[in-house]
Amino acid sequence: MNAMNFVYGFLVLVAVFIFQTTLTGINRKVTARLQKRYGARWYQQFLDIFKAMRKDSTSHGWVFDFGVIMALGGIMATVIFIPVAGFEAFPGLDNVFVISYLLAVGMLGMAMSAAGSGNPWASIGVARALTNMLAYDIPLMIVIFTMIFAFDSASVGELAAMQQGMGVLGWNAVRMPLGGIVAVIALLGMLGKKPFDSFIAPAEIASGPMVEYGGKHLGFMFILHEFMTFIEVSLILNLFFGGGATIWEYMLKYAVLYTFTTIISGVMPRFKIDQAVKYFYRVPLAMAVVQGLVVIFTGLGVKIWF
Amino acid sequence: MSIAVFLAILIILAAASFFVTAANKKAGGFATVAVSLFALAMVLSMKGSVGGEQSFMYLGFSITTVGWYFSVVMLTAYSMTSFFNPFWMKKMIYPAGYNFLYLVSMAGTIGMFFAGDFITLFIFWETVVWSSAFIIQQGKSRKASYVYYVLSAVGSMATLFAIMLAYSVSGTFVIRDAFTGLAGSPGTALVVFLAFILSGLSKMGIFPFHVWLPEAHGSAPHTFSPVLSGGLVKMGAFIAFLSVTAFPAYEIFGDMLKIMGIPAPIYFLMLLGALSIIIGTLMAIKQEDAKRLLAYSSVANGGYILIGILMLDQVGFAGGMMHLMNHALASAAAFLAIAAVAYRTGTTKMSEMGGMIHRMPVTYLVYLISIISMAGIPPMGGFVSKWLVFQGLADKGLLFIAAAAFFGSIGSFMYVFRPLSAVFLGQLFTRDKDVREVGFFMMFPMVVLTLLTLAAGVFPNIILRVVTEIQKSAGIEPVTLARNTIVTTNGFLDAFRVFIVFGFGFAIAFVLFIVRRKSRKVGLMDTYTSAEFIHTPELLHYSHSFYAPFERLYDKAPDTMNMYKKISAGIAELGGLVEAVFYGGKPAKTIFWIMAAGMVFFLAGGVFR
Amino acid sequence: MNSMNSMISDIKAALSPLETSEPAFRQIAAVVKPDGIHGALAYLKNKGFTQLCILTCIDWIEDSQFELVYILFSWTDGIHIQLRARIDREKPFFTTVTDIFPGARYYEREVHEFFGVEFCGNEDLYKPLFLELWDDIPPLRKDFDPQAYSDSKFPMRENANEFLSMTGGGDDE
Amino acid sequence: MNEVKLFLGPQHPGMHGNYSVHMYVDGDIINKSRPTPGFLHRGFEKLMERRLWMGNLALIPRICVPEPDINEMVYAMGVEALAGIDVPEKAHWIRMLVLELARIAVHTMSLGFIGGPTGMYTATYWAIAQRDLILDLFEELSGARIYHMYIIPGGVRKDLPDGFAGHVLEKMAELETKLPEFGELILKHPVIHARAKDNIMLPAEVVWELGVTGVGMRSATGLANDLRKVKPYARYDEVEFEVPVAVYSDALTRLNLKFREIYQSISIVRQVLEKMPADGPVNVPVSPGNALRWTVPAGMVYAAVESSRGEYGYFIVSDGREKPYRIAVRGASYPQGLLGIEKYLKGYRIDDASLWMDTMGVCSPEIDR
Amino acid sequence: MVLDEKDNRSPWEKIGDYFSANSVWMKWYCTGCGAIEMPPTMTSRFDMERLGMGPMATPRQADVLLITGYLSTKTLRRVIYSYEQMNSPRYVVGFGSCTVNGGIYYDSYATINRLDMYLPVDLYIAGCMPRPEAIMNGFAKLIDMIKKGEARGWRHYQENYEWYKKNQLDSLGEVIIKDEFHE
Repeated sequence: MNAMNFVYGFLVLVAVFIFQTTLTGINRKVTARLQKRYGARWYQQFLDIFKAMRKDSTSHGWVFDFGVIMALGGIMATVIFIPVAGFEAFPGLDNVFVISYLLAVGMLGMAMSAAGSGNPWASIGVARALTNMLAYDIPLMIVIFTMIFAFDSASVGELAAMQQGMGVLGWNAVRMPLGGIVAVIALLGMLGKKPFDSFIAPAEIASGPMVEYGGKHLGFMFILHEFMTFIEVSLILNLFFGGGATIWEYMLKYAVLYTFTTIISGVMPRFKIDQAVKYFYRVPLAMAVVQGLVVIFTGLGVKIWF
Repeated sequence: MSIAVFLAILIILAAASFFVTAANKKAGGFATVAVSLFALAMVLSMKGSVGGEQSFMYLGFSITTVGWYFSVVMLTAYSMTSFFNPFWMKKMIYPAGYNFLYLVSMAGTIGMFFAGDFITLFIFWETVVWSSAFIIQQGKSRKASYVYYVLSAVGSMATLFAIMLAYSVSGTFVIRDAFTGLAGSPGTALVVFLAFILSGLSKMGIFPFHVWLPEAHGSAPHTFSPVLSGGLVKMGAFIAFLSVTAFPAYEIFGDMLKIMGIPAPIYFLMLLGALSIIIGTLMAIKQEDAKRLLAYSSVANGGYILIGILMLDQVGFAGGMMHLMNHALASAAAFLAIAAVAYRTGTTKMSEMGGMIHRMPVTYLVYLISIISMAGIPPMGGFVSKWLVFQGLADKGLLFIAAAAFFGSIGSFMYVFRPLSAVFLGQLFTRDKDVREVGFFMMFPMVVLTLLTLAAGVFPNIILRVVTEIQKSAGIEPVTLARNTIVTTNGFLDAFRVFIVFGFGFAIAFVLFIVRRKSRKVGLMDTYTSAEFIHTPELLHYSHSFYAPFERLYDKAPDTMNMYKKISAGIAELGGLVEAVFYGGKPAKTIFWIMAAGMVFFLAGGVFR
Repeated sequence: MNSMNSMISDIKAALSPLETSEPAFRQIAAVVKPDGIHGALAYLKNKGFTQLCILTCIDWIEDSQFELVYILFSWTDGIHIQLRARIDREKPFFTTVTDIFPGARYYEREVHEFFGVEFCGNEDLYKPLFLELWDDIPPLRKDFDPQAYSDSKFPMRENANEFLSMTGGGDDE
Repeated sequence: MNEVKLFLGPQHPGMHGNYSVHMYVDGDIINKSRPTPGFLHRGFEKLMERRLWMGNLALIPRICVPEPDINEMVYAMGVEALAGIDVPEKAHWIRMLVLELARIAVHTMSLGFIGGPTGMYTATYWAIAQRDLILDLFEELSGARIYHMYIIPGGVRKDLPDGFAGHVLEKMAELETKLPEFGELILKHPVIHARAKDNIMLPAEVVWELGVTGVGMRSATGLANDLRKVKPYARYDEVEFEVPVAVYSDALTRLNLKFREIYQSISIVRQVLEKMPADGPVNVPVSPGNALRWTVPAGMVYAAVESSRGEYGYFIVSDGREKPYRIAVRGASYPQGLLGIEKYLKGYRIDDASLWMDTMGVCSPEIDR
Repeated sequence: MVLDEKDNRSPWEKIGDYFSANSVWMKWYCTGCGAIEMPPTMTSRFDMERLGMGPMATPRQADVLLITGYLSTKTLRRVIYSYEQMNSPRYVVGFGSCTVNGGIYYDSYATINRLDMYLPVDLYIAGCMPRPEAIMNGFAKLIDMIKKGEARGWRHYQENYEWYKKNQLDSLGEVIIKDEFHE
């Protein structure tokens, strides 16, 4: 660990921000086309973020500020750990548990700050967000657990590298088809895309945790959202779709996967939070367990594979 | 100093503290601080004499690393909590008795951890149970004490049974010898194993013995709950440790049915651990009282510790042993924080307060860091130990247990966040407008525990080195430690670097935050209310039924306590029936009729033969 | 469906109204004494007039009377009935009909707010409904002049230039 | 505190219109709810007493914003009844045309607005755009998109423009091709079913207790209680249409009913265009002389029409002068919007509050006036 | 504010104004009947998002407060409260004649007559109600004004706070209703 690592880390952050924000802008256009309209400019998301950063803001006490900083800090640290097409700013720290739990720092920070605003809508939103997390994480973690057991590695980068070289057949989403489906459904939940976006439902709880954010706080939330999206999509991409051998392949696959979730979400209303939990614990959980048993006991897809 | 002398001194000091308290309550409280700190210092200094065997009269002691480790955990909880004692004396019914029992139970735990034979173990075990039962009784409800005592008694009886059974086979009370003597008779061994670990399970609050934890923790005096959760529960872990190491469970059950390479009895116990994780998590989510919530979280964390210890391997075992320490630190700190809030507001009901962060910021930070650790989020200690447990599970492919572990881990975000949001964040109630932060003397132990939690997360190898020694003494391969790194088969973890990168991210965010214009401060009530007006902060604080939609999914599920109640009601009913038959009306008449019936039966038998 | 004529004769027989008329297609108007309203409503409800369309009030200031109007509708017959009764304007007290038509509750609150008629038995009557911090006589009374109220409270725009000079919104080059 | 006080509105994305519901919530269950109307209170009933009979035409459409034409119709009907005049035959048919187009527009919009509470924004986008095409027809007819002031006492303002019938038929045909898409997207969507099915119930007893009319009544009681059938006005007795009914009123049923009513309205529009007399006057003066000096004979009359939400009525009192003496407005959503919220919103979850407001058809401007 | 004020913004402010101009979020508040033309403006036919505008749930997040028509006193209290919760720079757009001079409700006892007595209006959009085209046009104008730094109503409000407050209290009695249980 030397200064170069930090420089790389910083560059990763900048690059990820530009890439993901552009992609979000493009996805807003995709959604717009789905809704039969032109939609915003492709760089609209940048404008929104910078505008928010520019505005004055209101603060409800130090924890409101501190939570925001902690959230963005935790999320940015997580981004630095994500291996992108074999590149890691800090090699060897891409353990899947580290990533998924470091992600929770950001969520905790955001939850703390939102609840610190003293707004009941925000608290309800946080309660729903945490419940949502409990819903999607269990099936996903079971599949990831199976994968770690099968490939004897918990390193995201290594797991991604193992899938390369066989083309599509090497992808874990193909080797473990049920797991792949679970992962994509869980990705919808992770990203807070419909139908699993009840924690920000504007018509119910007036955008939930975001309710009191304005100005730079809101800007932070937007940046955080971009980074969080990157982490979550990257995690699924690396673990189930083979990451990317080159950066271009990675970006292309990433864009396709992310746009796919956007399109799905475009034609979905939202579940109530308990319906989301029920859904996750019925279909994807069963699929994940079946997948886990198949892999652990028969080795089909891992040991038995072409 | 020999253990016996040390314990004798402690008992004498405990008696002394009784009289000091009787003279001056506050001084008595400070006496417990002094004595427990002295005990901690003594035990810490004992590290060098590991390996010694001592005996005193019929008591046998052996100084082991594991005993030392457990003692340190226990005494940290005791000594740190004792800082609260002076301030709570006026709220106690029998302050002198409390201080006396507090120190006696402490001495008892030390004696138990260093016990060399079963007799010593059992005596000190009972000392702790009795003294703590009397302390719990000084809290909110008597019932808690009953429940605690009954379940402890179940454990004690089982232990006694196991000891006697082992003695009958192997003819010795020395722990290791008594157990190894069982190797020849697996049937007896299984019974001994299960009976012996039963006391550990009941103490740790593993399902289905978890019912006493919320009762006892929830209603024990606020100053004793941290000890209960941070310390006494870990006695169960000690028993579990003995059951799998001193009792070579893996070897004795080696011929039995194996599930994923784990002998069936142990797998069954692991399943119990997994169940307690799930039940503890689900129950913690729906508690309305902060202390009960933390108590259920102890149930869940007990599950992790049990699973870790039972794995008895390189990684998972280390995780379990380390989690014991981390949970003790975090849980004691969290209970202390709640106690501090209760000290100022007089309640632990979450829906009765809010916004304490604006009055007690240090307490808030203490609670925050302890829950981060409890939820297993980096960079705190709890993360490292849970990571180790997960790695161990992934190594073995224990899918269902892992699923429960994940559930407990994510679920813990939910329940630990709840007091954070309800007690510390949100609207500050009108009643609590003038509350102040607790004084330095109460803040000190909380801050120390917090720093230790942080240190355990950033430099986990300090604790893990001790754990490797324990692993070596237990005869298993120790977890591989590099300078800052923990290496497992599936990958490695450099907690320090994770911490540094986290700090790096935080620094960037912080810089980004302060370069932008300073934000306008507004009051808590100046918040989005759909543009309507409201002036009552109590009505704008969301804290009751926090996870209502989720809770509703399982509120019909059967409750273990109700099950016990039903059983006890059934037994009482049966007793009532017997009583009604024999003692209803005139007993003489009943006896006459029974005899008459017997005669008739006898005669009839004679006739029709 | 009962015919209009039979309905009118029924009403005449049962309610002994002061006056009946047929103001529009399939519509009957009946004026009763104030104390006859409850009986009439109960009777009509039994006859199939299950729906209270509206409860309102007219301020006959020249007669110093309020006229309460209950309009009922029968979905089976397709007939509207106006049931009207006059009460004293100086002592505007009446009894609630929420026991017969629970839906009247908010209509009564409204009439109280706009006319000052008090309906005994309606518990929420004194809570403001549409108006907030109202500081004048009930606004729908005929002697209330909204123009004067508006002029006294809400300033009018005097000329266009003032707006331009004040907010700078007018420079449109 | 076990309860938290939450506000649905006035400034809340879950509330269409300017209306507020104060909710006392435990967890996510509404324990107590209180409607707070009056944010849109403009004192219409007072203002109408101060305007001429003709001048009121500018005021009345603004009472109910989403569906203004019923106001014009009901006002015209009342004044005509008081004045005792007969409307020319063609005016009746044109009025029906306008009313049914308005019904289609408002039902389409309310189908689309289901996207708000449930998060199905695509439906909103599609449906609102579809409704806009009908507003184009209105614009062609009257020159205005929302407030047409087209139906006047004595008839309609002017005859249909040339080629209007063709445009209407075109738009109807297009709408018919689009409607199945909405059906797929909204009414058959499994997640919408999860949200709306067996939820937000409106039992028949409640209908009778509150006096709910319109779709709510028809969906709960199974009776074809539609004023167009029960007490036909204009020439509704001369066209053929069905009134969709149901006996189990959950949110989904009510949506379905609205959806089926759109088809019925399209069929009515077609019949109207077919049966409408080709020529003839479209209006007659209410009273002799300049429209600004109209007087209406003294009398009291209640006029009601079937709006998209139920019975919508005016009680008009004239003392024989140039201005009305008193006009009282019965908003169609008055029963469910006030007493309904107070008594029957409680027990539902905050997730459903917005959907409750939406599918019960609470329209704030007509409650507040 | 003076009409011919020189453009003395710093370059940073100009950049900031560029961002503000191109991303104007409106607050989701239907204050009056003009709100019925907002859905068409927002949705597929007129597609407001092309201008970078979109609805936002709460005042903290929003930039522009649309007063879509007449304001009853009851609503005006909420509007002022909610305007004060917004973060600067914030803009107010008045829709229709009702906000200019009361419109057809000039003699109503419940509605105010001119909005700019109570809140600093940056832009009025004429019409009763303004058509979506007019609204879009008005927004384009607003964007232009923000870009040029002319939409300074919020600053005017800060500077003349006493004057606005006095007007508000004169007409409304009290802005923040003390009686919270008036339901």
